Amino acid sequence: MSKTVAIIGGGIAGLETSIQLEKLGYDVTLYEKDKALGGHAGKWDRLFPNRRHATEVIDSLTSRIKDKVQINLAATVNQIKRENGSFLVEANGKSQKADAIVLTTGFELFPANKKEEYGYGIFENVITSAELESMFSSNGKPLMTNGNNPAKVAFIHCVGSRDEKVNRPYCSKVCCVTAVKQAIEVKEAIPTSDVYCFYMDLRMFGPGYEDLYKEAQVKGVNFIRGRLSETSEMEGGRVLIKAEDTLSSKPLKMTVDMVVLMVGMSPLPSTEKLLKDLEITPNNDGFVQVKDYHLEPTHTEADGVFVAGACTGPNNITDSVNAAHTAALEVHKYLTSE
Amino acid sequence: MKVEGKRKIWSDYQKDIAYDRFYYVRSCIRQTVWPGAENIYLRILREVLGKEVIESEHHTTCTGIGYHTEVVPFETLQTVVARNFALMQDAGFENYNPSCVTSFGIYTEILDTWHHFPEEKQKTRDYLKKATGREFEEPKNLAHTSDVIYKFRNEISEKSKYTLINKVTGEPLKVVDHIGCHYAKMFPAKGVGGAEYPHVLAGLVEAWGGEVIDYPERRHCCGFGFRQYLVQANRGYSISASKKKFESMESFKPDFILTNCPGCNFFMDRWQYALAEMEGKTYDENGNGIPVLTYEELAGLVLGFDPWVIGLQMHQVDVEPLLVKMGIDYDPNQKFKGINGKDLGLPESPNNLNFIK
Amino acid sequence: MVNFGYTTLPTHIHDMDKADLGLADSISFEDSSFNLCIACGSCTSTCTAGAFTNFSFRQMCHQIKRGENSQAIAESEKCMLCGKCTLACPRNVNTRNIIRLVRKANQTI
Amino acid sequence: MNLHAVQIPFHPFVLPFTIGLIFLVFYIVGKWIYWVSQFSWEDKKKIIRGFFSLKTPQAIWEVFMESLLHRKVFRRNALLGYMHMSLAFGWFLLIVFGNLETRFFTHGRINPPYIPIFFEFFEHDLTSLDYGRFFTFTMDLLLLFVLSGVGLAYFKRFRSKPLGMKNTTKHSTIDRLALTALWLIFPLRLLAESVTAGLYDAGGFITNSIGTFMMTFLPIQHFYYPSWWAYSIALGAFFVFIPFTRYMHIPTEILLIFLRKYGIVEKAIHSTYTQVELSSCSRCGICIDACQLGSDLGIVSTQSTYLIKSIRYDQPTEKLIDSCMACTRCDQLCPVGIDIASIRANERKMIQLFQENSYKYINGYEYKKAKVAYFAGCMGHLTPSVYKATLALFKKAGVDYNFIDRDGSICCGRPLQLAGQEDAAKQLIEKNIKLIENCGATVLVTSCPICAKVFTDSYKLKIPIYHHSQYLLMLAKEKKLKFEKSDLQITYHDPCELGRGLGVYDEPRELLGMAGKLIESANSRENSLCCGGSLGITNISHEQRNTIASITLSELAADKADVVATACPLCKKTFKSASENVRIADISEIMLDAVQENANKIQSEFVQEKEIETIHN
Repeated sequence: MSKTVAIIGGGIAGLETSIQLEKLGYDVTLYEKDKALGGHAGKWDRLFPNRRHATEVIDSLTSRIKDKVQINLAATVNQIKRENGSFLVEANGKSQKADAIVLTTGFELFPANKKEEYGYGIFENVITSAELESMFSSNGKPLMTNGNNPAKVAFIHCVGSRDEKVNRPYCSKVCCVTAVKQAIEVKEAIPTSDVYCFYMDLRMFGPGYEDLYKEAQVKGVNFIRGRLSETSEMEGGRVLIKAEDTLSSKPLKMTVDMVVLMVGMSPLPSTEKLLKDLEITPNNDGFVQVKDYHLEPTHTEADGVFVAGACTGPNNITDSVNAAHTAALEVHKYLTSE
Repeated sequence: MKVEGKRKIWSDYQKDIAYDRFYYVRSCIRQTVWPGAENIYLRILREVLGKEVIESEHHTTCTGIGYHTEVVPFETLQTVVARNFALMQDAGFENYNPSCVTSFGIYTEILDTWHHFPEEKQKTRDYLKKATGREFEEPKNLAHTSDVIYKFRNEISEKSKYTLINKVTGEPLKVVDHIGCHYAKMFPAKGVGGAEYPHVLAGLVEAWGGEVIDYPERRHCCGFGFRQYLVQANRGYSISASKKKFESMESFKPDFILTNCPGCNFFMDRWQYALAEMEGKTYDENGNGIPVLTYEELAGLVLGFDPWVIGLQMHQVDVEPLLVKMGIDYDPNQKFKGINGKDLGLPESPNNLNFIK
Repeated sequence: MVNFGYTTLPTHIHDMDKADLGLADSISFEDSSFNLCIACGSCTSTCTAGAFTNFSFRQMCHQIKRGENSQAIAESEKCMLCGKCTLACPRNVNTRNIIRLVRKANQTI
Repeated sequence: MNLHAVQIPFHPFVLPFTIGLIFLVFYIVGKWIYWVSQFSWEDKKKIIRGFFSLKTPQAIWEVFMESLLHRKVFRRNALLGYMHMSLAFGWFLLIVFGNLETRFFTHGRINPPYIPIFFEFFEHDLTSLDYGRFFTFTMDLLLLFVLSGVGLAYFKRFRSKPLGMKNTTKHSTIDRLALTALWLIFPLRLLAESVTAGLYDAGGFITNSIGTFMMTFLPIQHFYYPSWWAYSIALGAFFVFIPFTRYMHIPTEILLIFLRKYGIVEKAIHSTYTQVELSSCSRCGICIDACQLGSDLGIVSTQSTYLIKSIRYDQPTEKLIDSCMACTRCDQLCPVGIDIASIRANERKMIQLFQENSYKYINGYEYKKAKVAYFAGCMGHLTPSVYKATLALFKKAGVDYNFIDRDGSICCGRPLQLAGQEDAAKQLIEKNIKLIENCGATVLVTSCPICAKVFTDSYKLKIPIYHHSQYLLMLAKEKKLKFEKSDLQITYHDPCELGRGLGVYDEPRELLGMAGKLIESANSRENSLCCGGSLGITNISHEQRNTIASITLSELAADKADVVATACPLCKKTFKSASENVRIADISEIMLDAVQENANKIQSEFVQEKEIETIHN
């Protein structure tokens, strides 16, 4: 009888782990709390650094899933219990047995309204990077609430990252390059627009990222080194923003038509409950603590529970796919050594 | 300091320097300010080393200063340089030996241009032909006069009368070197030891018993900078650059500064006087200033030539303290006498810089 | 002294060998949050005084860290102690306390 | 002893007591005369006028209620109150009854003070006299009463919690010596009287039985003189200690009560009144428990009692002066009624850190013209949801308002005041008065209690000043705003500056009552806790502020309220930084959600938060 692996979360990491475990001959039960697979990436329009459509990646992943994977959509896992060396996973009132667990629960976008002085949820044209993506998906360009094209757009980096005031002291790592990508896209969609990025440091750590940054500079995106301190709403829903231009040591204010908050990655609250069930303590930032950061990055403290993707901390898609491969292999080793 | 590291770099930058038959080309500044130095160079080559060296009374400036101050166009520059090459050819020599670092830079730059853009060379041929009816060939070897001294440093050492050892303390003299910017910064491969750790002067000091001091602003410009100096209002930039160098070397208490560029030698020397007069500050302990020597002058001293024949009385910062340290026998009364014994008269005495009559 | 018609230029360099870092040391001893700045400028941009003058808390701290104490102390006087910057700082620098420490340094000078 | 003898009896053992008493009386009378003479002419007039008015009997009543019965301490904790009362009132009664007894038995003769105190020594057997049994019984009962207090005091040294105190004051050596003397007085009296009663088979129900019992196994005849000597020495020593210890509060508090009744208050700098207050502090330590720095952060050496002690005897350290959030909770709880906040504020003024012309750069700036002027203040600009909700309500009520500092304001000066920077604050206040007067408003409304406090206390504006909670309530009462009550459970957090600072407790509650069900937390109104964001303190870290905020929040939300309402932008920001799970909203946001005919609904942040949460779950 083949063994069963439960994968919690149908984002990039969950899909990739499913594919790999299925290839290794396991029965896979995939739980996804949303009505569709793909996670956050599925809701994204285009991906950095090469700006391919996110659907390409998601479609490629879903098409490779075969029938040995049982996909449960709109299925929120409420509880995981240990029973005689295996697990009982309870979702939507139904319990299913699993021999190993892979947590691929992902993250939540930082709730931008916690940064009250930025005016998200209060001022009309203050949006998040995720909302900008859906604007690109539906309109191909950003639109102000009054239906006009924004003539001036400001991207605010590090919203919910590197900020102890909202208990997010860590760097979310992907927002810098996302902002640069989106800035280019705004510039391309509305060539007459002025685009500004307010950054503290630009952390372009991956292949092609620095090129993207340079491309943005070439296309006329302006970069201002300073963190947004406060916003006010002006006539016509425009937004007055204030920052220090730290390179010239002067306060700077600017009225823009649209403010895009580059929300960081936050630990998902519902993951916390599962961690409690499995007796795994979260790390300092609230993400899943892996067993050994360098050598066992997909193990957890709990036997038989593996982890991949952004539930371990801010990740990009490549990181998630790599972790998913590793996790699948580790699950295989675990299940065959018994 | 990892000397092995420097030696590695020095070995990477070894240039080809001719052995004999030099076509000597004068420097505008050196022949005006340090005529004794030129004279002693020729005497060392001819009398001490037995080399054949000639010069032509028809050669002109390379127009480098005019070129760098954007007065002389590049085409003119090339043509003037080509004429000087033609003169050497007329004399039947192949080893071009300029005394000026600016000129050395100009020649190097033009030869490199011609190498990459042969059409420029062709153009220059046409211009020269049209203007003077002359033809020219590129020199077989281009070496600065300091390169030549460097090449024969060990021969000079063998024939030397004095060494760079303090006769009183027995310690090696501490020497700071200053290489002209245009010697190797533009074309590092054309300088002995490259641009970052040039060996052309350090090699002389080592060979003659002194100790080279690696001070932080060693690579910094002397402050000449053509345009900065030529306009009076801009001279603040020039003197500030020298000041930065003096401040940087001060704590090492150097016995003298050694230069290979006539302009640098001039500014390192004269700005010490100007700073002393403007700000009341000298960069040695006794108010004498730090003596500044060119490589020819130093070679002359080591070989036992009379300091006044070398022309050291032309220096603003008096060299007598150095002569004492080296144990050189000299006659103070001869300082301001001409070659024929005629009294040249005393220069005006500065207010703040010690002056030895 | 002789006037030749030109002067040497003032040095425009942080000479950290000669810089007086006593104030920086004493402030970071009294309140270690002084060291946590990441130079984002939130404080300056939200600053009530900064709207009227060139006062910059970030720059003031930086000046102290480079030993430019007299400039920093002169700047600090413009602060109204309103505390907005404390709320804006992502690194929880105890800004009001630092201003007080700088002002106190002024008293002892 | 012949009670009718003209000659007054004497024994040398009374000397320590008598000398101590004479010293003390001279000292206190001298000190009181000195203090009164030092008052300003203004205050002296108040004292003279007050003396011949109803205020004097009122003061006497207060002395009785507070100094003897310790009513305020009783309110805090019954056992603690009983301890203080039994000591003070019991001792007082012992003295009164002792004197009555002596006068009675000496037929009205005026006796030196030592006679009533040591009456049992001079007259061994009272029981045989008329009413003797009554007096001995009463005196024994009173002694028992006092001893029960002493017993509690012993107990409190080891375990203070049952007496309602988590922390007790750390006393100096001389205070400990005085305390020892005090603790010995009554047990020694019991011993002396019991020995006497045993030897002569006299005394009341306690002294007699203890004396008789001791006789069965002890040679108590040898204890007779030593016990009376010891009792006298303990008394004398205690009296001599009084001027140099915290026990000076016993006489000084009486003076303080009178002075306060006559209308004397703290000035802008330390005054003679301060001297009286300093000496009135009994170092009971109630302020230590009131202080959140102690209870939340474990900083238990900088509370008001220590500051007062330090000012009285030497120079307080900077740390002592600075370590206070200026929440004034201790002020409210001080049983002696010392104006601690003013004393600390004056102490902070000693170092002026800013120059005369620090803010000369504020020039030519203007606020917007307005009828009803709305002022957000510095902090208010960091909470746009608050001003947006407030202004939306104004709009609905048809108020002709303008947001006068929309483009930025200068600071109100209160933060500088709190830091003791009075001179600098004055500069800002003067500038701000002009700016506000120039906008021509008839009403000034602010949503920042910090601004409201200084506007009210120091601005002397000719127009009424309201906190937005007060103004919104007025609008509701004028029927310009109508709210729909829901079953939202709300706890209200009193901001320090609005509650204890301005006495505004009812209006926010009345207003919130129109929107939902109000739950009071354990510490509310005068006792409400500080959020931890206080501008009154600079020497605690953000982490420490978070700790305070979390504890305060957990208390506020303990009753399972749906939302914690606050009325101060700083409180709101502080709470939000400390907790992600508790919903925090300004009063204006809650009211906006509850407003009727909310057709053009401007979503407040509070609603947003709910929605976002639903999406994420």
